[in-house]
Amino acid sequence: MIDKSLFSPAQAVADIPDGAVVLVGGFGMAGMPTELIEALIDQGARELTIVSNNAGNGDTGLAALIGAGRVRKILCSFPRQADSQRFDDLYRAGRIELELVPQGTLVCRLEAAGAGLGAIFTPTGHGTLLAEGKETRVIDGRPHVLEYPIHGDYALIKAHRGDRWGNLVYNKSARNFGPIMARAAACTIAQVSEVVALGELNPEAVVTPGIFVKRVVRT
Amino acid sequence: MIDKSLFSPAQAVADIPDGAVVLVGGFGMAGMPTELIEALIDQGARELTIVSNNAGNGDTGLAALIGAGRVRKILCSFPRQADSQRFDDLYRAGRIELELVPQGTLVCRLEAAGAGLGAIFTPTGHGTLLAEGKETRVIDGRPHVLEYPIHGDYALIKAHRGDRWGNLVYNKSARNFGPIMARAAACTIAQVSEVVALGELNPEAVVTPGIFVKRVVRT
Amino acid sequence: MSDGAAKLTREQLAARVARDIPEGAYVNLGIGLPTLVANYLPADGDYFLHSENGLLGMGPAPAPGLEDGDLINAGKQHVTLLPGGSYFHHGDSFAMIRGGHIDICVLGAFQVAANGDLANWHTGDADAIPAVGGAMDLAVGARQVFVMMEHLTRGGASKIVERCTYPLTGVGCVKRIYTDLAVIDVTDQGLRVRELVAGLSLARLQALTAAPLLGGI
Amino acid sequence: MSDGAAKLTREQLAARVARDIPEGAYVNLGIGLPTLVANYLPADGDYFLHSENGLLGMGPAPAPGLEDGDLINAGKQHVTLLPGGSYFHHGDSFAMIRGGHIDICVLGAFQVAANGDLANWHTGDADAIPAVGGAMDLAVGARQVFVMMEHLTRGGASKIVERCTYPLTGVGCVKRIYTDLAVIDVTDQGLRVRELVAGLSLARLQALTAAPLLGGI
Repeated sequence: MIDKSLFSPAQAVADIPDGAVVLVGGFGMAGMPTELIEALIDQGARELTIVSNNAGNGDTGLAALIGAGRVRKILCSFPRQADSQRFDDLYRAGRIELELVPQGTLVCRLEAAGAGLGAIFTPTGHGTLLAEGKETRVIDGRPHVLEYPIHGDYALIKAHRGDRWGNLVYNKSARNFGPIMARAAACTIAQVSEVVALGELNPEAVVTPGIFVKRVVRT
Repeated sequence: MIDKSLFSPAQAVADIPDGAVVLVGGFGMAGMPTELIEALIDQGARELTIVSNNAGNGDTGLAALIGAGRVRKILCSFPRQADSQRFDDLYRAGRIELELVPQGTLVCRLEAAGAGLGAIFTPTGHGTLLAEGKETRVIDGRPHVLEYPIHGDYALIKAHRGDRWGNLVYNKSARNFGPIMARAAACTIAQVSEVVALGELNPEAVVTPGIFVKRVVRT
Repeated sequence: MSDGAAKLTREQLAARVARDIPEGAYVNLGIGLPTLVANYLPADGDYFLHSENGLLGMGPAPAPGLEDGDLINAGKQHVTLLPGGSYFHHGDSFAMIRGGHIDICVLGAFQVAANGDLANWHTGDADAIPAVGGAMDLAVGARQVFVMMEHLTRGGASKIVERCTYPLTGVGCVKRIYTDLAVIDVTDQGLRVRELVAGLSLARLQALTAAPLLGGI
Repeated sequence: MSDGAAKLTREQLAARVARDIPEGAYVNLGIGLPTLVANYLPADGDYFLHSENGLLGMGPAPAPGLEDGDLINAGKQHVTLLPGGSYFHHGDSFAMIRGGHIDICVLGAFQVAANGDLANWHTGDADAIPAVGGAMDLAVGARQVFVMMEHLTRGGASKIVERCTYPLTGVGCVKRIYTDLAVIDVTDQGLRVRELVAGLSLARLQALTAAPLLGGI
């Protein structure tokens, strides 16, 4: 019998090594896997590369991980926010590297990783600072920028319900990056509000099929 | 009030012109929009380019459209089947053009169109007949083939339930190409078994949001 | 500085933009000022508001006490979902944007150039922490990009310029500019003034604007 | 022609392949012979069968009378879905395949070459109507590609060859070959025989095989 559900966030993140590339779900705090990140802080992994839409809000979740000095580099679309002080301080001190990526390009680079594509030509960002130095090509009269996949070693995401095969459904706009990060990482860990019996999730409404998920933890 | 539901398949396909590129959903007969295709046959459009996984089964749906001599060219992954006689006869007579595309490449070309990407590098087909003459590139040590989007003028798909805003849910494996074709066409027409009141479809379980659908017909 | 011209309030400007959005349009409203446009869309019509964090059919703010942290818009404000709305992931959301499925997006701006170049994400300040979000995707992906902004900076400088000095968000992407003083189309011939607020002459608007304007009302 | 060697039946071959599939594996079984493998996976274990037309957790054929035309596998046969299974569209399905999420796929073949090249979609006949389906995606995308086939054609020719003469499905993609006579690994050193059916010598297998074989049992 395959049972991907684990007892604790600590158990779920135990093997994340120093230097890992970790995809972190959430848009602001909606979908932020706060308990998994707290477990990762306790676990102690350092020199992480984080891929997430924002660079943390307030003092919890990703902000706390950044504040603890565990993040070497972050790829995100929108670091600067009213409550991104943890990141702002380290960034201004030159102690964290930032790769700013347009949100839709972050999305399609994660999707390319999940779907096994080698690279994609996207129109987004052409002619801007964020495409400087990148290969470009005019296709069908329109300029495009060549972008490469972002593969994660791990993804930490938050879903609503899960089952022991790793199937997931989400809650409202907390879905955001979860499904595309789940498929872009070698090891996806989902925290859920409830682990339900196999067959309880409507097969027509499963958003992330279990094939993309290695571990499920109720938090 | 926006109401995308129409009374008849005939009304839904009335404006499809000669020479149009029409994406046709279905995998075999599951998800085949038979009634929309019958209306298209009656409507009389000719010289169509069809994009579909198969080249028709038996005597109905896509097979009937092909048999009626309305299709100039077909892009598909699996034309040859036990019951693909309509296509086989025309193909052997040199009266229909075939562009054979690996199924996953058909998929990612449709997805690229729907998502506004200019081109994609995929590993599929490299070193085979189906990549002959195409641009290739080694990325991260692995050879890839450059493939371009497939945009439809129209998509004809079959869903299970829809509403007046064009939201759709599907039935079991009849979902197949519907959602990715819906977003790859300028005008997507869905036949459904039932048009339900707005709000009856669970917003967490809508598979094709109405933004991708122009017309809905109960059949 | 507009010499008694009836400069539009933020609310009047939002109402003016809303008038140009037809029923049935799929619309993305940027963070800040553009968000106000939603308040002026006719309540008896079907307008489809998209939020890049995975909502279509977004409704107004919830009643106090009914906020849900999992139901927010791109500006991270609490919102609701209308009957007929749907939730989806970021992949689907940006397919909507980049794939040309959004009819209109309304964005704020630091600068708009005469050729339609848009600068709205970065002042270029060495000390600033840049953040771009989905603006570059909306700039290239929406069928029509409307800009909505005050005509002048707080310092009185024109935000409409011959060439953007701030880093670009998108090249030649803006179709129409709504300011508190005028409505201006970006055309192949240049910037064409479509409307002026009461009491403002084209000459006076030109004097306030750092790019050539064409009449055409 | 295998001189009294205990050539495996189709069912025995399917059972042999099934023995190498660990519990918890995500598996795609090709059309035809590979489909039989499902019948030999232990009923008390969790095996995840994927079908490229949008099923994960595919179950056995339905009882007569319970067939559903909307619930079919890639070979267009009626199937069922297990509790815990899910439906999804072709985009998601081929992300699973191309993205390396399928652990094992089992494909039939016309020819397999000593370097792992696979030919299974087209005989190259001028009169043949080619059809490829998802085979090329599975060949490049699955973590392990197993081929399952009769060792010889009906005409007695070896299907294992030094170099494929039929058009390729994938380059160097096959990891292991299961035939009615042997189990053979494709290694950097060449084809290494792992198992022979009872009564068959390596020398006799080599005589029947049009590519050099290495012992290694």
